[in-house]
Amino acid sequence: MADLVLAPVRQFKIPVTADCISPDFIAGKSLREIELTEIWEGNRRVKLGSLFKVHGEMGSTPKDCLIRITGNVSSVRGIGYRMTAGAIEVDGDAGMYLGERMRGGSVVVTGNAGSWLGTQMRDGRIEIKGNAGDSVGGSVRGGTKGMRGGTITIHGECGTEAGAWMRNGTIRIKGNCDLYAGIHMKNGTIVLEKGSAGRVGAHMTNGRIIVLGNMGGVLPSFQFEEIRQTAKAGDEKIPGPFYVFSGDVNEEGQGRLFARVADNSDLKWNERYLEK
Amino acid sequence: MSKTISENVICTFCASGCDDLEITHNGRDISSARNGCAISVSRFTSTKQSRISRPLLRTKERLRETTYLKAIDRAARILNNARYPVLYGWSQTSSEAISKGIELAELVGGIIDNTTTSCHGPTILGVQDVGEATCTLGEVRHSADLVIYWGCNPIHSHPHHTTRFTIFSKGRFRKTRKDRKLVVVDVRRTDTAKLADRFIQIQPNTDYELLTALRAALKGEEIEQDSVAGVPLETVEELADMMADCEFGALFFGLGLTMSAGKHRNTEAALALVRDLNYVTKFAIIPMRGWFNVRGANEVSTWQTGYPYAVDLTQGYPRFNPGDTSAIDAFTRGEPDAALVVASDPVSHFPKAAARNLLGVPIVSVDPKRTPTTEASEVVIPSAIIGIETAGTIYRIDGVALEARKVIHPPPGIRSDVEILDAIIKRVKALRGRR
Amino acid sequence: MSRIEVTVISGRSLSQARSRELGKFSDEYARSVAICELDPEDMKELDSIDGQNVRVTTDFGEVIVRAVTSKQAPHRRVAFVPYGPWASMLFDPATHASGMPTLKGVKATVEKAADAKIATLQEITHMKAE
Amino acid sequence: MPELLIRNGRVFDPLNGIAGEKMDIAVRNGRIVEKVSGKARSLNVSGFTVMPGGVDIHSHIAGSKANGARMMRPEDHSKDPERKTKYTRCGVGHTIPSVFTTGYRYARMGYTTVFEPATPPLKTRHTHEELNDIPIIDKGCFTLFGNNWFVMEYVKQGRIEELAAYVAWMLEATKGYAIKIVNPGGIEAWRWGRNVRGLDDTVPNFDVTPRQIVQALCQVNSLLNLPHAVHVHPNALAEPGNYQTTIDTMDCVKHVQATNHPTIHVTHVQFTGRKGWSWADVRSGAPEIADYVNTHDHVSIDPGQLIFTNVTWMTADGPAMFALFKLAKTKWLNVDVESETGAGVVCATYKKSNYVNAIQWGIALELALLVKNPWKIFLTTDHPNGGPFTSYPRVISWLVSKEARKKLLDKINKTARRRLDLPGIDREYTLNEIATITRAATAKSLGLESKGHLGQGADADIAVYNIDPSKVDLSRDYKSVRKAFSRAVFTIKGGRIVVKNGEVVRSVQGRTFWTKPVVSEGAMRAVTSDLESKFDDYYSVRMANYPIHEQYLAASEMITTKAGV
Repeated sequence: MADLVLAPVRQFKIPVTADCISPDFIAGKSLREIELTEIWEGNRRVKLGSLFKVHGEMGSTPKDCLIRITGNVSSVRGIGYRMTAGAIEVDGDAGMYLGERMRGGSVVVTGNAGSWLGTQMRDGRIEIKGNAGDSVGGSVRGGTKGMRGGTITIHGECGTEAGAWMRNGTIRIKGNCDLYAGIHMKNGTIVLEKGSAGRVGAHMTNGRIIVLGNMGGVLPSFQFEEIRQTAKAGDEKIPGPFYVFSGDVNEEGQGRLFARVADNSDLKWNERYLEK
Repeated sequence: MSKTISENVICTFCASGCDDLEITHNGRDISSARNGCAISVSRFTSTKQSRISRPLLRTKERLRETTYLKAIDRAARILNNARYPVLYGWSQTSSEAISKGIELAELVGGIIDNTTTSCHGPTILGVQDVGEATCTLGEVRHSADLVIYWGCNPIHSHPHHTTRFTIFSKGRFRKTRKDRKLVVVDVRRTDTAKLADRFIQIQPNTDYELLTALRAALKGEEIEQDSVAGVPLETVEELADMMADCEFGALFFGLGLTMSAGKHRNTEAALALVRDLNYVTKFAIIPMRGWFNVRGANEVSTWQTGYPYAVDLTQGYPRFNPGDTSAIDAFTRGEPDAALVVASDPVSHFPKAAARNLLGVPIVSVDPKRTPTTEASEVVIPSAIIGIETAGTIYRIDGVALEARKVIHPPPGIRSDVEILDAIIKRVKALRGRR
Repeated sequence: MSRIEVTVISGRSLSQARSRELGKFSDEYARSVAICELDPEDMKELDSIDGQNVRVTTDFGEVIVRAVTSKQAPHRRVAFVPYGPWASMLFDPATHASGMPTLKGVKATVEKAADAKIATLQEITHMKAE
Repeated sequence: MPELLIRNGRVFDPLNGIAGEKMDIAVRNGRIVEKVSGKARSLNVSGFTVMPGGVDIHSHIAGSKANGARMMRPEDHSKDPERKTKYTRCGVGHTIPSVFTTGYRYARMGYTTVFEPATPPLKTRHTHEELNDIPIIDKGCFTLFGNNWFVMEYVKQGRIEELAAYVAWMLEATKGYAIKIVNPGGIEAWRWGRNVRGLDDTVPNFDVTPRQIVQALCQVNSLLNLPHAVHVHPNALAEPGNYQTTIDTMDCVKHVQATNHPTIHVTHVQFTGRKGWSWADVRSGAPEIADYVNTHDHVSIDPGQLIFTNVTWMTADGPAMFALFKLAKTKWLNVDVESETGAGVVCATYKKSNYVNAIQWGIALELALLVKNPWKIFLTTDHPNGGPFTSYPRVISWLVSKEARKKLLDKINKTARRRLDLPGIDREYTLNEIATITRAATAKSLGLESKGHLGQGADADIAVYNIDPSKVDLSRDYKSVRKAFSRAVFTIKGGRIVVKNGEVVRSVQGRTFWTKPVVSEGAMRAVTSDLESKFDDYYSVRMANYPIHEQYLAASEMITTKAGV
């Protein structure tokens, strides 16, 4: 795999929109062509080469391309837009809309990622070593089509509405997760390894959310079903036991919430509904 | 000069659109204002307080008086040179001025955001997910036998709301207070709550849970918790029954939903509840919009750009995504490099982190009166007061457009927002070498 | 007790709106906005009296305002600060992808600060600029 | 303004009986004239088709419900952005474009006049704000009357002359162009979550029937000599079996004394031309309706052609919209307007595989092909209900080409295909007929004397399309027809070239047409005092603040009529 290295020449203050930073765009191009590609810095068109030092080489097809970004690009938006193959590595923080509409390949960020990570993603793999913002794997405003496939892993904390309108795929969050994980979820799997601020699965119609920490309570529109010993996340069997809830009944939903018994003593009252 | 009484004057404070004011004046000064609420009277009789009499320019750290020509030139240069300017405010000016603002934002390539962003922006985001079953205020007056105020306190914020449109109004099918029930849901026993037939006090940040429970109760689903939001389950079910059993219900809600935990999801839940209620009865929901033309800012922005607020025009076409393209987020991240503020005071009202970054960029402000924002500006351009000193279109809470009128003359030499913005647009075009 | 834990909310009040029309720099405005309305029971618990200054502190900032016994009570453990420059020192700028900062429902402590001075508007602007 | 000479085009001007003749069109001061001086700018359009600018009689482009829909649907816009250019402002498409984009996209198709067909009177100031902002095209709006309290009370009391004076007052107050009726009485019933079932159901609390409302307003139309027919969206919209209500609605006004034009225009008949008892056996009622139209001269219709795409439904018919929302389960906007009317908006997608959608598509085409006289049926998609107005070129291709229809017929739901008459219909429109249903007949129906033709004195609104009628076989080359109507070679508005090769090269301010029926002073005085006594009881706005002043219109074009009251 051929490496293309992009090194930001300075810390950007004004947002940069650079959805050309993707293996699909750079494949088969020369360094010169990359440098001359126009991107937006605020309301001005600038050459990519004026904001990034560009070196290395390109593969001839997207799957042969690795883009390495060395430095903080937290103001750069749209990296990996619609990418179908290949890899992007960000050594630092990445900006909003990372991996939007991604269809394949992988994106790895050593720092944090902004909001709308993996919006409408269809396939591929995103891994964030730090924290992520709001609406991970979500939809565009007003739309109902969230992530449809692939996997997103967040090692740090995550903002609100992770997996909003999600239709398939897997999101795994290792740190704390803010409100509304899996809101309007239609299918797929979300695993919250630490815990959540609550309102998990609001409006969900299907899919499953597994919470290994404290879930932050359960909404009144979910009904307690049973206690299960394990929860399935893809091929993996996660040991419990878990309180299992179904809902959101307000949406005639068939979704499932799994809250690990050990971390959710505040949900113990549900045990009164267990058949003796 | 002789005294004149102007009748049917439209109030430009809140968005209730009271249009029955009687203003006594001599063409320059207002001596009294009748029929309005206490705020309205204060507004109409205090036009001369705190006014800015001349354009101001900052030189050597101090604001000094200048001419409109020089102020507009400086304003145009600041905006023209900016790479990520934010044009903010717009809820206390006319639709005609907002229209000019959008033209200017498109011209210089900026973000144009109105104060909806920190008032009922989350309501609009909720509407974008579920829609909205609503009506004009007169419909509530004629038909509603159940009125709910949720997270709002109209006795303070919209003082004539109850008398003109709800419990104390006289409509075709509901004549008196006895014909209507009032329910208030709030975290405090507000002055509005004191009028209620039923007051439901909830814990802060739990509106979402209660709304969700009401939807479930309405669907006949069993709720397994004993209490929700600090409210006993029986009360929740009773309230759900009350809502389902009325002939025409009206739910008014305020910033209690939009500003607390959940924000646009709270409003989404309220909108969904009212939508669901229409399967069993007739129900409408109306957000209690604040400023007299904040709705107009949404309307104009929407018909011109497709989006109601937080519109990013930096790349030559409209983009909308609050959280990214909204003023407070942009300033909190420290991205903008200039600001135009029209008829608003963000230095006072933005949270500290956003205000700090706003104070770090050159600000052009257009306002009739002195505020912390004008004090911190590079350029201050004084303007006439809409609906008192200059005419213009404004939109009521429910989207009814009214033509606010000119009652008295502005102070000598003071121009309208439309004239000022138009002059800035012309100047920017000239700087760009275009006609 | 000299300090209590509350949830602070901001909002509109009639006197805030009226005094605003007189001008942001008017004494009336400061008098009606640089306040914190507390439930009578909370006032007692805080051992504060009407008109005494208190310090309100959140994760996001702090501000000195005048304690006022609420006329819209009960609201135990809920403190009301009218919208305005003083309130804006206290709230969370995070909008959670909504554009709207959290201006209601933030955890805070209220403590007696009878001798502390309420900042003027100019001082608030300076504090914000820091 | 420079003079223009448009030379050597093939001209289609049905109102003047010109069908494809090679001739020159001369333009001076925004009007068509007999000849121009030697200094005139000359455009050689040899090998192209020349028509009057398009006139759209029914397209929801402005006002509170269009804007409500825009506000509700950011996902509809984000996929179709329009960048600013040297000549144009930026904006968004798609099903409910922003106003600048609306004007540009119409102009690019050679359309120069468009009417917004339903404005709630109380919110019409908003409608005019948007109309003012729509560039290039001329426009107007139809004021809603079918559920208005004053109307229903005058009807109940049988006071037709007072009703006429009231309608005159309202048209002037709202700067409206024509009388619009939507689901007469049904929206008042919707106040209580109900609807009326048909023409003879009583409106709750008002003791009148839809039939009485329609008849009375048609009489008023005649008394006021209004330029257009009463524009009607009948009861029972979208319900299976509603074709009979539609025919009954037309039939109930056949005896109303006509002026020089039809009494009633029934709109978007695709939504109200359904046979059958349930959704599963919905059939086309087009043959019956076409038969009625073919044998009666007091009616005209438009089909509201369905396009298989994502759409936004919007109508004043609140109860119908709620019924459809319950099927679509998407987003639903409802706005009831006090004492007057309502509005509903729902997002939807039409699918070829869906039986009902396929039948709807067929109904509209059957209507267009079975109504023999092209002066009685006009091209619409009931934008954005059947599809966005930008689909007109596609509809034209279906009308001129059986092959184009067949290609799509092969892809639609099989049961629907079997049950439609459409596969057996051979008719193909000529270019002259297309010119009729898209401009000449609509202008005539609207009573716009200076529109829809290229005779002397007409407004110089001209569209030039890349079709050579002497060479092209419309039926076979339907794709090039579609392309040609999508992007006019030239669009000339008021004598100025605004579009060149499908791109906007200049923006101008269009005019707003409205009607002022001149009624006797006595009648106006009587109705004004009646209004004054009730206004504060009926409205939350003062009577003094209700009327829209003429200065409010960016470019006002008043049409006065001499009323018989």
